[in-house]
Amino acid sequence: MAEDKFEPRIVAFFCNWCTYLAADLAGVSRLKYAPNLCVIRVMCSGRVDPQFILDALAKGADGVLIGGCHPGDCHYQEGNYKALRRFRLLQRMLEDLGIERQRVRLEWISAAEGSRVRSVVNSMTEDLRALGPLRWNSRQASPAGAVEAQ
Amino acid sequence: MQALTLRKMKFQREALPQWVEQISDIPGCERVYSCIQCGTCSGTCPLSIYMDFTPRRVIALVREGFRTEALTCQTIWLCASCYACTAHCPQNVHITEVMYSLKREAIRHRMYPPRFPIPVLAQEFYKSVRRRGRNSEFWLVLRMALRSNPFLLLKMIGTGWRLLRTGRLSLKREKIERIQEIQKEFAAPREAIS
Amino acid sequence: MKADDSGLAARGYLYYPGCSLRATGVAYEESLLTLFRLLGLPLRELEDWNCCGATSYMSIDEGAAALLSARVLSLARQQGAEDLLAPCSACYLALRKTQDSVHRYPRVQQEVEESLARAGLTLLNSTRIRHPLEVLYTDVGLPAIHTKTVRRWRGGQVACYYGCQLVRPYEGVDKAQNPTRMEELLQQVGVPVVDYALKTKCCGGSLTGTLSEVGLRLNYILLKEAARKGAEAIVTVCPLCQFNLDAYQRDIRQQSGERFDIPILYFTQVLGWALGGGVRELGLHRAVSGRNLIKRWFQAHEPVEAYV
Amino acid sequence: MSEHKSDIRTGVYVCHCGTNIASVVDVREAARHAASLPGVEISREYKYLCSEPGQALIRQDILERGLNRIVVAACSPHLHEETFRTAAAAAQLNPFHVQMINIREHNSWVHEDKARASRKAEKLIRAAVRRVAHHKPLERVRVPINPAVLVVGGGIAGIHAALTVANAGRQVYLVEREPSIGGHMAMFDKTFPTLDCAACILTPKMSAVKAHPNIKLWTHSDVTDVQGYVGNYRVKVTRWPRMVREELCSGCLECVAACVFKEAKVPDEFNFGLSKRKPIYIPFPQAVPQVPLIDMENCIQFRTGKCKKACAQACGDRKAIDFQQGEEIKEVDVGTIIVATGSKTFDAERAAYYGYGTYPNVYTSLEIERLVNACGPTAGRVVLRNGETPKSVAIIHCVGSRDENTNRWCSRVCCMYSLKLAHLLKEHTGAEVFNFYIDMRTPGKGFEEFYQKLLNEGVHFVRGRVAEVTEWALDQSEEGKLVLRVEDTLLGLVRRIPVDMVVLSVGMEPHADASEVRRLFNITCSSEGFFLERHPKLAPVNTFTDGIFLAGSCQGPKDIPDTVAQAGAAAAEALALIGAGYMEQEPNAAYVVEDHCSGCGACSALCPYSAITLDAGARRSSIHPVLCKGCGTCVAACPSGAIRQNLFEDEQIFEEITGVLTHG
Repeated sequence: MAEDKFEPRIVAFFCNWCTYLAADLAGVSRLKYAPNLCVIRVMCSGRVDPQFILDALAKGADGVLIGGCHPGDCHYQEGNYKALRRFRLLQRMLEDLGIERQRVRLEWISAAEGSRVRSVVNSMTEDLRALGPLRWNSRQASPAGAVEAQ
Repeated sequence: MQALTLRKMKFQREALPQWVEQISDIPGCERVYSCIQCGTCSGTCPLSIYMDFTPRRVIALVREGFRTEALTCQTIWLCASCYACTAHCPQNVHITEVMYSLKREAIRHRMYPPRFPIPVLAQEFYKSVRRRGRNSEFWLVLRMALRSNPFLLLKMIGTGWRLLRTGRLSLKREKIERIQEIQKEFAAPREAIS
Repeated sequence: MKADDSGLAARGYLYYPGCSLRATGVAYEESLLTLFRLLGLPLRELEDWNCCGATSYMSIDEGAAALLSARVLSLARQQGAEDLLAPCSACYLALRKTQDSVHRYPRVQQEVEESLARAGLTLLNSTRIRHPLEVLYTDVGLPAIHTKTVRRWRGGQVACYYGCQLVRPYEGVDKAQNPTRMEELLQQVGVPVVDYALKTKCCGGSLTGTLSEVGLRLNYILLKEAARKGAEAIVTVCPLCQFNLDAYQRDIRQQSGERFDIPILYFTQVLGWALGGGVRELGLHRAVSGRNLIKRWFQAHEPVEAYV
Repeated sequence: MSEHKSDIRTGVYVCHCGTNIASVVDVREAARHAASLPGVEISREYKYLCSEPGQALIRQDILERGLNRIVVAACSPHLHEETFRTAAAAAQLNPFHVQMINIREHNSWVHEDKARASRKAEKLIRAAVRRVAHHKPLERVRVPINPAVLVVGGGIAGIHAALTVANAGRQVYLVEREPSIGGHMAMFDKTFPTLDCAACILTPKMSAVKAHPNIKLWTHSDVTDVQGYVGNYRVKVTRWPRMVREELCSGCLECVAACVFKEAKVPDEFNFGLSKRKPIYIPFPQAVPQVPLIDMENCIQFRTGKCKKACAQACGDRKAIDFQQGEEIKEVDVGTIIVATGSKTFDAERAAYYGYGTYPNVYTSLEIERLVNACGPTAGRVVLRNGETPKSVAIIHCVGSRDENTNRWCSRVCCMYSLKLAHLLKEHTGAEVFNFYIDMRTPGKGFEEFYQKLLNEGVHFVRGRVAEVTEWALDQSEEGKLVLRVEDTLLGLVRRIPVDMVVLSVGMEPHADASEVRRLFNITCSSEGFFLERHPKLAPVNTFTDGIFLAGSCQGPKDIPDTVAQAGAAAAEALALIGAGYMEQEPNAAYVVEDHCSGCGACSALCPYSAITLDAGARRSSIHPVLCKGCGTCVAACPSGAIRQNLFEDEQIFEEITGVLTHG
């Protein structure tokens, strides 16, 4: 389908206990936000392997959003801290690869923060719209981490 | 006394829902839909006891889209912009801003009694500042009185004399040096009256 | 002492008088300049300032009001100020409001920027809007005021009256519900204050001129409650409040049948006098009401050693 | 392990959810699109898939068409994943061959652009179809349930829950922070709408708790640590020293009488300072346990060390008074926990315009409860601070409720307790009573009738939120009074009403330390700070942590009947688990593919449950399938990719990523 306006594609990894529920709450509260993101549910943000993020970018995502519980609130005590540590390492690597910071975001969104889902998704969509498409797959060869060929 | 035969029913065909949307789109008026009609605004307003519709009722008129009543009521002119209602409102309705927006619309459509001093004062103030960049109180009051009710001047003579005696009545017409900056700022066509 | 003198003096305050301080509120300007001089903090007047827009503008064209204030903000930044002192409550509110709506609403920001650009100005929105009350309380500090006091208060009890637009809707100068900073400052120089429940009630603003029956009644209530509480004078922070309460006491007598002759002072006059300012340089001779009492309270110069 | 691609026979089911989904997402097109995907045998759309006919449709397709994978595009898996898994199991399909995707909460309810919402639904379906092909048959693991129950909080909720569980023959540990159980209810005089005496219905239950052989009661104690998981919690309780040994005390209270303080001088917490107590005291006459405690801040012995210790002398040979008593830590194992920590009332000083804390005759509703109470500080005489009886009283509703500047929510109980107080104040004083309300909310059994009763008693009802209470008097009639300024919104007029006494009907809000308590039990809070239930309708007493249940106002404002009902429900949930003896766990545990493991041990440090053990000799890690809670942190961290996670295998997630990103 031809699109006049560039619509970024965002892949989201939401933890089952906080951010996924926050997105459910946004739904129950009928908050409207941009349909640019598709959520993949994981039990904990600690499960998000950097390979998932690289894979998504390689397969055409313009941005990746990771959502976890607030620090200290992890359902599994500290999985979100692990996610944060890994995310920081990944950020440095993405910088080296020339991928803009705003393309991969880690957000703490508790189950009560439905409206934060809306604001985060909308602001990220805006940011990516301003950045334009990533087209990482055509810009360079897939990184080693991206397993599957299209 | 009003005629015994005055009809006071409100018909739904008089309601203007689009108008409510326009009002709620004005900066500061967003929360007009959140009003729970608790009356805190009227209770805290020092002027509500003089109003034909209490502030709460004006918000109700706006919410229901009864534009004519909302724009022709005395309430909006009695509002002294003291912000007591806004600071106090449990639903964060910025009632003062709603009052401002109603005043602006009423002035734009000349929906106020002729020679009514409050809007006249606002207009004279507006003109003087556009012309000179500053406001000179003496000239402002003089023109307001001449345009609305010259008898006001008689009442003011005593006060005026006392002010003059204490050196507080300046007859100087203040003007800024780079008035062209103000005029250029206002150069683009604006929605408001000129 | 909270901050050291030299630092404050070096930083200085840019000062935005506003139209009222050049007319009916001239005593406010006189006492403010005197007080700050006595504190060693001379004020520098904003060059080529214009009207803030104020209440009347907002009821005609809110955008225009924002443009006027925006020019003031931009001039202030251009002239190198971090802080802009706005002693008039209406100016204070208008500037804060413009700053706030530019910040909050992108469409307002855009309009303001474009309009300023036509006049060759750029929007500089980072100036902090300050009121002298807040500056005295937080920058100068109560101990400094106390130490610099050279005169013992000879007058009676006063009621502190804040009016409306200084404390609402923007907090910053003091608490919206029950502000107390003026009382605290006055107590530092030995002025007894009464508990005044109406301290943030509105004086009616320009209604005294436009709809005088209503405006006068509001001021009558303010005067009466102050008197009931045993206050012999009312101390204000706003030129319009001072004007309404001071200039109309005869009209109020005609309306209510009750006689008032209560001095309506600026807090800068009271503090300035305690710090050694003269009657004329504080504009105390410009009062319309309570002139006899003012004479009694302020005339004799009595430096005190034992006081501090 | 995985089946050959050609063996995959997937059924895709797109739910309309009435019009909830179908009005935004083009469900027909979505189903048509699904049919074109590889491995999809059948694709259908249906009005309500969760209904019995909807489930039957899926079961029938599995049996008749030999489906071995199911994708359901409907609401949140938190709502109906279990429903569709059960349906699959009923048709002999492994329940974990079902994948659910959320096109309602995450799609039709949050998007307005129908075309784009429809395309998003298709992407999600594509992702699920790809993912589900990699699903494996899995078995649930059973966890045994320890039959002991911990109840936290000894208000009416905790008391009722504890008694219910104990009466079913199970061991209960009841922990209360205050020196006595009873909570807020113990402060009340009468209860609405029946006006029966609160003490008459509460105190027997309090004594029953103390006497029950199955209840271990620890007051003046805090839960300080919780470890473990459903069925197997290990809890530490810290018992703060009372300086009076509970096991030795007979409750004679001779010590209190003997205290060197001849007059009570310390403001009494239970009566909000309206009366005084001694440094050794019991909180109130009906306290359970009937054991006094010493307040170390005011006791002379603790302040100077030079008291003659009259209390200890009075105690005599019992030697219950122990100035050296230290805190004591108890450790217990329980299977389930009921959190009933209650709420607090709004701090009225935050609503400065009502003058609480400034004008002495402005009271909170709880203070009035004590004043009208026969065993309160005035023995039930309602008097002003100067001892006079008020001739007029104003009761202001919604103080700290329905207010964006303080608390946004309706506290649910204030309208009714204000009516009750209006009745009691009128009865006790004969005063003229005014109620100021925004909306009168009486939606309970017998509540509206009670309102009618009050209307007929001649109480004034003014619809309007009071703007201010001042002592600013306009004329003689207002001199010396508290004056309310309010718009009577039914008259459309502003009124000034002078009264002698003002009662602020304060709302309910979470305890200041609710957030710490929440972390202790690993449960969540809603945005207001009340504990969050798993589902507002279908799991109102469950939390997101298995085996931990909620009761009472810690979950949200509620009255006594609702609190007791919820406490009963929480007890029933706990007993249901205990009765079953085990709980089935989601089979999402991580496991180690031994051949790939290098034995580096990086994973074991990450596991918060110590579920990973490293066999240093064999250089292999292994994961305990029951201890593992399935977070997957170790999976993402394993440098050699040797750890995998059931239900969240790498390839399943990669397929999902591919699915949502493939142009279609």
